[in-house]
Amino acid sequence: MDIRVQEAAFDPGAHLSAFTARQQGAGAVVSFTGLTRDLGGTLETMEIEHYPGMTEKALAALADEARSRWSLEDVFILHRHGHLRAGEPIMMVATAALHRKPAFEAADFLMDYLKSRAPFWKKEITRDAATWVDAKDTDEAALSQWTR
Amino acid sequence: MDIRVQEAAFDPGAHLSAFTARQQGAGAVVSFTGLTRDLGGTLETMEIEHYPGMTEKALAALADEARSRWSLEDVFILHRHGHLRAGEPIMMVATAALHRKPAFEAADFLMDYLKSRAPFWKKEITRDAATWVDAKDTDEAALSQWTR
Amino acid sequence: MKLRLLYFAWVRERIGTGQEVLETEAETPAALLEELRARGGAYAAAFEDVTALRVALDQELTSFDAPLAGVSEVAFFPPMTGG
Amino acid sequence: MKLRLLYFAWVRERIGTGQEVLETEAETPAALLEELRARGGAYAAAFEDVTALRVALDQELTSFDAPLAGVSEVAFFPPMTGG
Repeated sequence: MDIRVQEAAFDPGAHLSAFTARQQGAGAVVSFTGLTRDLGGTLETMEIEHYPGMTEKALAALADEARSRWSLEDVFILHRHGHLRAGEPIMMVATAALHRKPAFEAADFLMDYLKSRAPFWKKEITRDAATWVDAKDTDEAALSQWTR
Repeated sequence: MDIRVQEAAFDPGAHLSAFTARQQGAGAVVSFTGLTRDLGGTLETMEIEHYPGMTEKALAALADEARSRWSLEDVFILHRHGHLRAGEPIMMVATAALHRKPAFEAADFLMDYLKSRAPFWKKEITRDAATWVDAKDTDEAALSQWTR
Repeated sequence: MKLRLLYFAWVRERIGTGQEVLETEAETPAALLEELRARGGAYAAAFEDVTALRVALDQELTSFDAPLAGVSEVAFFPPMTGG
Repeated sequence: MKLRLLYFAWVRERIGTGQEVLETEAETPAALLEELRARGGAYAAAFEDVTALRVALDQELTSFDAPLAGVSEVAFFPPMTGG
Protein backbone atom coordinates (compact mmCIF):
# COMPACT_ATOMS: atom_id res chain seq x y z
CA MET A 1 0.00 0.00 0.00
CA ASP A 2 1.44 3.32 -1.06
CA ILE A 3 -0.24 6.68 -0.41
CA ARG A 4 1.20 10.01 -1.43
CA VAL A 5 0.05 13.59 -1.04
CA GLN A 6 2.41 15.88 -2.88
CA GLU A 7 2.82 19.24 -4.51
CA ALA A 8 5.17 18.03 -7.23
CA ALA A 9 4.02 17.04 -10.72
CA PHE A 10 4.14 13.32 -11.45
CA ASP A 11 4.25 10.93 -14.38
CA PRO A 12 1.34 8.44 -14.23
CA GLY A 13 3.26 5.96 -16.37
CA ALA A 14 6.28 5.88 -14.07
CA HIS A 15 4.00 5.02 -11.16
CA LEU A 16 2.08 2.40 -13.14
CA SER A 17 5.33 0.73 -14.17
CA ALA A 18 6.64 0.63 -10.61
CA PHE A 19 3.30 -0.56 -9.25
CA THR A 20 3.00 -3.31 -11.87
CA ALA A 21 6.60 -4.43 -11.46
CA ARG A 22 6.25 -4.94 -7.73
CA GLN A 23 3.24 -7.29 -8.02
CA GLN A 24 3.92 -10.96 -7.30
CA GLY A 25 0.66 -12.80 -7.76
CA ALA A 26 -1.66 -10.24 -9.30
CA GLY A 27 -3.20 -10.91 -12.70
CA ALA A 28 -4.94 -7.55 -13.05
CA VAL A 29 -3.84 -3.95 -12.53
CA VAL A 30 -6.29 -1.06 -13.00
CA SER A 31 -5.25 2.58 -12.89
CA PHE A 32 -7.18 5.82 -12.94
CA THR A 33 -5.54 9.15 -13.71
CA GLY A 34 -7.37 12.44 -13.30
CA LEU A 35 -6.31 15.38 -15.48
CA THR A 36 -7.12 19.07 -15.15
CA ARG A 37 -9.50 19.88 -17.96
CA ASP A 38 -9.61 23.19 -19.69
CA LEU A 39 -13.05 23.17 -21.26
CA GLY A 40 -13.21 26.80 -22.27
CA GLY A 41 -9.55 27.15 -23.13
CA THR A 42 -9.19 29.84 -20.48
CA LEU A 43 -7.94 27.88 -17.46
CA GLU A 44 -4.54 29.14 -16.40
CA THR A 45 -4.00 27.21 -13.22
CA MET A 46 -5.90 24.99 -10.85
CA GLU A 47 -5.27 25.46 -7.18
CA ILE A 48 -5.87 22.51 -4.92
CA GLU A 49 -6.19 23.17 -1.21
CA HIS A 50 -6.17 20.31 1.24
CA TYR A 51 -6.26 19.62 4.98
CA PRO A 52 -2.77 18.43 5.95
CA GLY A 53 -2.98 15.63 8.46
CA MET A 54 -6.59 14.74 7.73
CA THR A 55 -5.83 14.14 4.04
CA GLU A 56 -3.30 11.39 4.71
CA LYS A 57 -5.57 9.76 7.31
CA ALA A 58 -8.60 9.91 5.03
CA LEU A 59 -6.70 8.34 2.12
CA ALA A 60 -5.26 5.57 4.30
CA ALA A 61 -8.73 4.83 5.73
CA LEU A 62 -10.12 4.75 2.18
CA ALA A 63 -7.45 2.31 1.01
CA ASP A 64 -8.16 0.12 4.05
CA GLU A 65 -11.86 0.17 3.31
CA ALA A 66 -11.21 -0.92 -0.29
CA ARG A 67 -9.02 -3.77 0.94
CA SER A 68 -11.72 -4.90 3.35
CA ARG A 69 -14.33 -4.97 0.57
CA TRP A 70 -12.30 -6.63 -2.18
CA SER A 71 -9.49 -9.12 -2.25
CA LEU A 72 -6.69 -6.82 -3.40
CA GLU A 73 -3.00 -7.45 -3.74
CA ASP A 74 -2.07 -3.78 -3.59
CA VAL A 75 -3.40 -0.21 -3.63
CA PHE A 76 -1.73 3.03 -4.73
CA ILE A 77 -3.11 6.53 -4.25
CA LEU A 78 -1.40 9.78 -5.20
CA HIS A 79 -3.05 13.22 -4.99
CA ARG A 80 -1.47 16.56 -5.70
CA HIS A 81 -2.13 19.88 -4.02
CA GLY A 82 -0.96 23.40 -4.75
CA HIS A 83 -0.81 24.96 -8.22
CA LEU A 84 -1.41 22.84 -11.30
CA ARG A 85 -1.40 23.82 -14.95
CA ALA A 86 -4.20 22.84 -17.36
CA GLY A 87 -3.74 19.32 -18.72
CA GLU A 88 -1.52 18.16 -15.87
CA PRO A 89 -2.31 14.99 -13.96
CA ILE A 90 -4.02 15.82 -10.65
CA MET A 91 -4.18 12.42 -9.05
CA MET A 92 -3.96 8.71 -9.65
CA VAL A 93 -5.12 5.48 -8.09
CA ALA A 94 -4.05 1.95 -8.96
CA THR A 95 -5.33 -1.40 -7.73
CA ALA A 96 -3.92 -4.89 -8.18
CA ALA A 97 -5.89 -8.11 -7.77
CA LEU A 98 -5.89 -11.71 -8.94
CA HIS A 99 -8.82 -11.06 -11.26
CA ARG A 100 -10.05 -8.08 -13.20
CA LYS A 101 -13.44 -7.45 -11.58
CA PRO A 102 -12.19 -6.64 -8.06
CA ALA A 103 -9.42 -4.46 -9.52
CA PHE A 104 -11.97 -2.48 -11.57
CA GLU A 105 -14.53 -2.19 -8.80
CA ALA A 106 -12.03 -1.14 -6.15
CA ALA A 107 -10.54 1.58 -8.40
CA ASP A 108 -14.04 2.86 -9.18
CA PHE A 109 -14.86 2.85 -5.45
CA LEU A 110 -11.67 4.71 -4.55
CA MET A 111 -12.45 7.41 -7.10
CA ASP A 112 -16.03 7.88 -5.93
CA TYR A 113 -14.82 8.40 -2.36
CA LEU A 114 -11.87 10.57 -3.32
CA LYS A 115 -14.23 12.92 -5.15
CA SER A 116 -16.48 13.63 -2.18
CA ARG A 117 -14.88 12.38 1.03
CA ALA A 118 -11.20 13.29 0.90
CA PRO A 119 -10.43 16.85 2.08
CA PHE A 120 -9.40 18.50 -1.20
CA TRP A 121 -10.89 21.64 -2.69
CA LYS A 122 -10.31 22.78 -6.26
CA LYS A 123 -10.19 26.36 -7.44
CA GLU A 124 -10.07 27.22 -11.13
CA ILE A 125 -8.10 30.31 -12.00
CA THR A 126 -8.66 31.97 -15.37
CA ARG A 127 -7.34 35.32 -16.57
CA ASP A 128 -10.39 37.06 -15.14
CA ALA A 129 -11.66 34.97 -12.27
CA ALA A 130 -10.89 32.51 -9.49
CA THR A 131 -13.75 30.11 -8.82
CA TRP A 132 -14.11 27.35 -6.27
CA VAL A 133 -15.34 24.22 -8.04
CA ASP A 134 -18.77 23.18 -6.79
CA ALA A 135 -19.34 19.66 -5.55
CA LYS A 136 -21.57 17.79 -8.00
CA ASP A 137 -24.80 16.04 -7.05
CA THR A 138 -23.79 13.20 -9.38
CA ASP A 139 -20.64 12.64 -7.33
CA GLU A 140 -22.68 12.40 -4.16
CA ALA A 141 -25.12 10.05 -5.89
CA ALA A 142 -22.25 7.84 -7.08
CA LEU A 143 -21.42 7.06 -3.45
CA SER A 144 -24.79 5.48 -2.81
CA GLN A 145 -23.98 2.39 -4.88
CA TRP A 146 -21.28 1.48 -2.36
CA THR A 147 -23.47 1.83 0.73
CA ARG A 148 -23.93 -1.37 2.63
CA MET B 1 -7.29 5.16 -31.48
CA ASP B 2 -4.26 2.93 -31.26
CA ILE B 3 -4.39 -0.87 -31.58
CA ARG B 4 -1.35 -3.11 -31.41
CA VAL B 5 -0.85 -6.86 -31.67
CA GLN B 6 2.76 -7.67 -30.97
CA GLU B 7 5.16 -10.37 -29.87
CA ALA B 8 7.52 -8.01 -28.05
CA ALA B 9 7.35 -7.34 -24.32
CA PHE B 10 6.03 -3.90 -23.36
CA ASP B 11 6.10 -1.48 -20.47
CA PRO B 12 2.53 -0.56 -19.38
CA GLY B 13 3.76 2.68 -17.85
CA ALA B 14 5.42 3.89 -21.04
CA HIS B 15 2.14 3.41 -22.89
CA LEU B 16 0.09 5.07 -20.14
CA SER B 17 2.40 8.09 -20.18
CA ALA B 18 2.18 8.44 -23.95
CA PHE B 19 -1.58 7.92 -23.94
CA THR B 20 -2.13 10.46 -21.16
CA ALA B 21 0.21 13.01 -22.72
CA ARG B 22 -1.61 13.00 -26.03
CA GLN B 23 -5.04 13.78 -24.50
CA GLN B 24 -6.36 17.28 -25.09
CA GLY B 25 -9.72 17.52 -23.37
CA ALA B 26 -9.94 14.35 -21.33
CA GLY B 27 -10.32 14.56 -17.57
CA ALA B 28 -10.15 10.81 -16.92
CA VAL B 29 -7.83 8.05 -18.10
CA VAL B 30 -8.40 4.43 -17.06
CA SER B 31 -5.96 1.63 -17.83
CA PHE B 32 -6.11 -2.12 -17.38
CA THR B 33 -3.00 -4.29 -17.52
CA GLY B 34 -3.19 -8.09 -17.54
CA LEU B 35 -0.25 -10.03 -16.13
CA THR B 36 0.61 -13.72 -16.45
CA ARG B 37 -0.02 -15.26 -13.07
CA ASP B 38 1.98 -18.14 -11.69
CA LEU B 39 -0.34 -19.51 -9.05
CA GLY B 40 1.47 -22.74 -8.35
CA GLY B 41 4.96 -21.36 -8.84
CA THR B 42 5.56 -23.82 -11.66
CA LEU B 43 4.67 -21.78 -14.74
CA GLU B 44 7.65 -21.47 -17.04
CA THR B 45 6.13 -19.78 -20.03
CA MET B 46 2.75 -18.84 -21.39
CA GLU B 47 2.21 -19.29 -25.08
CA ILE B 48 -0.40 -17.11 -26.74
CA GLU B 49 -1.66 -18.17 -30.14
CA HIS B 50 -3.77 -15.82 -32.21
CA TYR B 51 -5.46 -15.56 -35.60
CA PRO B 52 -3.44 -13.04 -37.61
CA GLY B 53 -5.74 -10.84 -39.64
CA MET B 54 -8.86 -11.59 -37.64
CA THR B 55 -7.23 -10.40 -34.41
CA GLU B 56 -6.58 -6.88 -35.70
CA LYS B 57 -10.09 -6.66 -37.19
CA ALA B 58 -11.74 -7.93 -34.01
CA LEU B 59 -9.85 -5.44 -31.81
CA ALA B 60 -10.66 -2.53 -34.13
CA ALA B 61 -14.34 -3.51 -34.18
CA LEU B 62 -14.29 -3.76 -30.38
CA ALA B 63 -12.77 -0.30 -30.00
CA ASP B 64 -15.38 1.08 -32.42
CA GLU B 65 -18.16 -0.54 -30.43
CA ALA B 66 -16.84 1.03 -27.20
CA ARG B 67 -16.73 4.43 -28.88
CA SER B 68 -20.30 4.04 -30.09
CA ARG B 69 -21.52 3.19 -26.57
CA TRP B 70 -19.62 5.80 -24.57
CA SER B 71 -18.38 9.27 -25.27
CA LEU B 72 -14.65 8.56 -25.38
CA GLU B 73 -11.76 10.80 -26.29
CA ASP B 74 -9.42 7.92 -27.06
CA VAL B 75 -8.92 4.14 -26.88
CA PHE B 76 -5.71 2.10 -26.70
CA ILE B 77 -5.47 -1.70 -26.97
CA LEU B 78 -2.28 -3.75 -26.95
CA HIS B 79 -2.18 -7.56 -26.87
CA ARG B 80 0.86 -9.78 -27.04
CA HIS B 81 1.19 -13.18 -28.67
CA GLY B 82 4.00 -15.74 -28.68
CA HIS B 83 6.02 -16.77 -25.63
CA LEU B 84 5.66 -14.88 -22.35
CA ARG B 85 7.35 -15.44 -19.04
CA ALA B 86 5.46 -15.62 -15.74
CA GLY B 87 4.76 -12.16 -14.33
CA GLU B 88 5.07 -10.37 -17.66
CA PRO B 89 2.34 -8.06 -18.91
CA ILE B 90 0.14 -9.83 -21.48
CA MET B 91 -2.06 -7.02 -22.61
CA MET B 92 -3.31 -3.55 -21.82
CA VAL B 93 -6.25 -1.31 -22.59
CA ALA B 94 -6.62 2.39 -21.86
CA THR B 95 -9.59 4.70 -22.27
CA ALA B 96 -9.83 8.48 -22.04
CA ALA B 97 -13.03 10.44 -21.46
CA LEU B 98 -14.21 13.75 -20.06
CA HIS B 99 -15.53 12.06 -16.94
CA ARG B 100 -14.53 9.02 -14.95
CA LYS B 101 -17.63 6.82 -15.33
CA PRO B 102 -17.47 6.36 -19.12
CA ALA B 103 -13.71 5.78 -18.91
CA PHE B 104 -14.21 3.04 -16.28
CA GLU B 105 -17.16 1.40 -18.00
CA ALA B 106 -15.57 1.36 -21.43
CA ALA B 107 -12.35 -0.21 -20.08
CA ASP B 108 -14.39 -2.85 -18.24
CA PHE B 109 -16.39 -3.53 -21.43
CA LEU B 110 -13.23 -3.82 -23.56
CA MET B 111 -11.79 -6.36 -21.12
CA ASP B 112 -14.93 -8.48 -21.00
CA TYR B 113 -14.96 -8.72 -24.79
CA LEU B 114 -11.22 -9.26 -25.13
CA LYS B 115 -11.47 -12.25 -22.80
CA SER B 116 -14.06 -14.14 -24.84
CA ARG B 117 -14.41 -12.60 -28.28
CA ALA B 118 -10.92 -11.77 -29.53
CA PRO B 119 -9.12 -14.71 -31.20
CA PHE B 120 -6.41 -15.43 -28.64
CA TRP B 121 -5.71 -18.78 -27.00
CA LYS B 122 -3.48 -19.22 -23.96
CA LYS B 123 -1.37 -22.27 -23.20
CA GLU B 124 0.41 -22.67 -19.87
CA ILE B 125 3.70 -24.47 -20.01
CA THR B 126 5.17 -25.92 -16.81
CA ARG B 127 8.17 -28.20 -16.44
CA ASP B 128 5.93 -31.24 -16.85
CA ALA B 129 2.95 -30.20 -18.92
CA ALA B 130 1.52 -27.90 -21.56
CA THR B 131 -2.14 -27.08 -20.99
CA TRP B 132 -4.55 -24.99 -23.02
CA VAL B 133 -6.37 -22.60 -20.68
CA ASP B 134 -10.10 -23.31 -20.55
CA ALA B 135 -12.55 -20.52 -21.19
CA LYS B 136 -14.37 -19.62 -17.97
CA ASP B 137 -18.14 -19.59 -17.58
CA THR B 138 -17.76 -16.41 -15.52
CA ASP B 139 -16.13 -14.68 -18.50
CA GLU B 140 -19.03 -15.65 -20.72
CA ALA B 141 -21.48 -14.48 -18.05
CA ALA B 142 -19.67 -11.14 -17.75
CA LEU B 143 -20.60 -10.37 -21.35
CA SER B 144 -24.32 -10.51 -20.63
CA GLN B 145 -24.28 -7.23 -18.73
CA TRP B 146 -23.35 -5.42 -21.94
CA THR B 147 -26.09 -6.98 -24.07
CA ARG B 148 -28.55 -4.49 -25.41
CA MET C 1 -12.91 24.08 26.52
CA LYS C 2 -10.20 25.35 24.21
CA LEU C 3 -10.59 24.42 20.54
CA ARG C 4 -8.42 24.91 17.50
CA LEU C 5 -10.67 25.96 14.60
CA LEU C 6 -9.65 25.42 10.99
CA TYR C 7 -11.29 26.81 7.87
CA PHE C 8 -10.72 25.70 4.30
CA ALA C 9 -11.48 26.85 0.75
CA TRP C 10 -14.13 29.59 0.47
CA VAL C 11 -14.92 29.33 4.19
CA ARG C 12 -11.32 30.33 4.89
CA GLU C 13 -11.46 33.09 2.28
CA ARG C 14 -14.73 34.57 3.56
CA ILE C 15 -13.64 34.53 7.17
CA GLY C 16 -10.21 35.86 6.26
CA THR C 17 -8.15 33.38 8.27
CA GLY C 18 -7.37 29.68 8.11
CA GLN C 19 -7.28 29.07 11.83
CA GLU C 20 -7.94 30.46 15.25
CA VAL C 21 -8.15 29.29 18.84
CA LEU C 22 -11.44 29.60 20.69
CA GLU C 23 -12.60 29.12 24.26
CA THR C 24 -16.15 27.78 24.13
CA GLU C 25 -18.87 25.92 26.02
CA ALA C 26 -20.54 24.68 22.83
CA GLU C 27 -21.43 20.99 22.97
CA THR C 28 -21.80 20.33 19.24
CA PRO C 29 -20.47 21.75 15.97
CA ALA C 30 -23.99 23.11 15.36
CA ALA C 31 -23.88 25.07 18.63
CA LEU C 32 -20.35 26.23 17.84
CA LEU C 33 -21.49 27.48 14.43
CA GLU C 34 -24.32 29.37 16.12
CA GLU C 35 -21.81 31.03 18.43
CA LEU C 36 -19.53 32.00 15.53
CA ARG C 37 -22.45 33.26 13.44
CA ALA C 38 -23.41 35.55 16.31
CA ARG C 39 -20.16 37.44 15.73
CA GLY C 40 -21.85 38.81 12.60
CA GLY C 41 -19.95 40.18 9.60
CA ALA C 42 -17.75 37.69 7.76
CA TYR C 43 -18.68 34.90 10.17
CA ALA C 44 -22.40 35.35 9.67
CA ALA C 45 -21.85 35.37 5.89
CA ALA C 46 -19.55 32.34 5.80
CA PHE C 47 -21.77 30.23 8.03
CA GLU C 48 -25.12 31.41 6.73
CA ASP C 49 -26.07 28.15 5.02
CA VAL C 50 -25.15 25.10 7.06
CA THR C 51 -26.13 22.76 4.19
CA ALA C 52 -23.18 24.20 2.25
CA LEU C 53 -20.79 23.19 5.03
CA ARG C 54 -19.08 20.06 6.28
CA VAL C 55 -17.37 19.51 9.62
CA ALA C 56 -14.49 17.36 10.83
CA LEU C 57 -13.66 16.72 14.48
CA ASP C 58 -10.03 15.81 15.10
CA GLN C 59 -9.67 15.16 11.36
CA GLU C 60 -12.68 12.83 11.05
CA LEU C 61 -15.72 13.82 8.99
CA THR C 62 -18.78 13.86 11.20
CA SER C 63 -22.22 15.39 11.66
CA PHE C 64 -23.12 18.78 13.12
CA ASP C 65 -24.72 17.21 16.17
CA ALA C 66 -21.71 15.08 17.17
CA PRO C 67 -20.39 15.73 20.72
CA LEU C 68 -17.46 18.15 21.02
CA ALA C 69 -16.37 16.67 24.36
CA GLY C 70 -12.70 15.63 24.24
CA VAL C 71 -12.17 17.17 20.81
CA SER C 72 -9.25 19.52 20.22
CA GLU C 73 -9.52 20.38 16.49
CA VAL C 74 -12.66 21.42 14.61
CA ALA C 75 -12.62 22.13 10.88
CA PHE C 76 -15.37 23.76 8.80
CA PHE C 77 -15.24 23.60 5.03
CA PRO C 78 -17.38 23.27 1.88
CA PRO C 79 -18.22 19.89 0.30
CA MET C 80 -14.99 18.35 -0.90
CA THR C 81 -13.99 18.31 -4.56
CA GLY C 82 -11.07 15.91 -4.80
CA GLY C 83 -10.13 13.42 -7.48
CA MET D 1 -16.38 -24.47 -53.78
CA LYS D 2 -12.77 -24.20 -52.66
CA LEU D 3 -12.24 -23.20 -49.01
CA ARG D 4 -9.19 -22.38 -46.97
CA LEU D 5 -9.58 -24.07 -43.58
CA LEU D 6 -7.72 -22.80 -40.52
CA TYR D 7 -7.37 -24.50 -37.15
CA PHE D 8 -6.16 -22.92 -33.91
CA ALA D 9 -5.04 -23.98 -30.42
CA TRP D 10 -5.91 -27.56 -29.47
CA VAL D 11 -7.96 -28.02 -32.65
CA ARG D 12 -4.79 -27.37 -34.63
CA GLU D 13 -2.76 -29.66 -32.38
CA ARG D 14 -5.23 -32.56 -32.56
CA ILE D 15 -5.59 -32.37 -36.31
CA GLY D 16 -1.87 -31.95 -36.76
CA THR D 17 -1.98 -28.99 -39.13
CA GLY D 18 -2.93 -25.32 -38.96
CA GLN D 19 -4.42 -25.07 -42.43
CA GLU D 20 -5.52 -26.92 -45.50
CA VAL D 21 -7.46 -26.29 -48.69
CA LEU D 22 -10.69 -28.21 -49.28
CA GLU D 23 -13.08 -28.62 -52.18
CA THR D 24 -16.55 -29.01 -50.71
CA GLU D 25 -20.27 -28.73 -51.38
CA ALA D 26 -21.11 -28.08 -47.69
CA GLU D 27 -23.55 -25.22 -47.25
CA THR D 28 -22.87 -24.44 -43.60
CA PRO D 29 -19.99 -24.80 -41.10
CA ALA D 30 -22.07 -27.56 -39.41
CA ALA D 31 -22.24 -29.53 -42.67
CA LEU D 32 -18.53 -28.92 -43.25
CA LEU D 33 -17.72 -30.24 -39.77
CA GLU D 34 -19.79 -33.34 -40.51
CA GLU D 35 -17.78 -33.90 -43.68
CA LEU D 36 -14.46 -33.49 -41.83
CA ARG D 37 -15.59 -35.73 -38.99
CA ALA D 38 -16.34 -38.47 -41.52
CA ARG D 39 -12.62 -38.64 -42.27
CA GLY D 40 -12.31 -40.34 -38.87
CA GLY D 41 -9.09 -40.44 -36.83
CA ALA D 42 -7.76 -37.07 -35.67
CA TYR D 43 -10.61 -35.20 -37.38
CA ALA D 44 -13.30 -37.23 -35.65
CA ALA D 45 -11.54 -36.67 -32.33
CA ALA D 46 -10.97 -32.93 -32.78
CA PHE D 47 -14.52 -32.25 -33.93
CA GLU D 48 -16.30 -34.68 -31.65
CA ASP D 49 -17.96 -32.04 -29.45
CA VAL D 50 -19.28 -29.10 -31.42
CA THR D 51 -20.15 -27.19 -28.21
CA ALA D 52 -16.39 -26.98 -27.54
CA LEU D 53 -15.84 -25.26 -30.89
CA ARG D 54 -16.26 -21.82 -32.39
CA VAL D 55 -16.25 -20.87 -36.06
CA ALA D 56 -15.26 -17.76 -38.01
CA LEU D 57 -16.13 -17.17 -41.67
CA ASP D 58 -13.77 -14.77 -43.42
CA GLN D 59 -12.48 -13.69 -40.01
CA GLU D 60 -15.88 -12.93 -38.50
CA LEU D 61 -17.22 -15.00 -35.59
CA THR D 62 -20.49 -16.60 -36.59
CA SER D 63 -22.80 -19.56 -35.95
CA PHE D 64 -22.53 -23.10 -37.28
CA ASP D 65 -25.60 -22.70 -39.45
CA ALA D 66 -24.43 -19.55 -41.25
CA PRO D 67 -24.28 -19.87 -45.07
CA LEU D 68 -20.88 -20.72 -46.58
CA ALA D 69 -21.80 -19.24 -49.96
CA GLY D 70 -19.20 -16.67 -51.05
CA VAL D 71 -16.88 -17.47 -48.14
CA SER D 72 -13.21 -18.21 -48.79
CA GLU D 73 -11.77 -18.75 -45.28
CA VAL D 74 -13.25 -20.91 -42.52
CA ALA D 75 -11.60 -21.18 -39.11
CA PHE D 76 -12.42 -23.68 -36.35
CA PHE D 77 -11.08 -23.13 -32.85
CA PRO D 78 -11.90 -23.51 -29.14
CA PRO D 79 -13.55 -20.74 -27.10
CA MET D 80 -11.17 -17.80 -26.95
CA THR D 81 -9.08 -17.02 -23.89
CA GLY D 82 -7.67 -13.56 -24.47
CA GLY D 83 -7.06 -10.70 -22.07
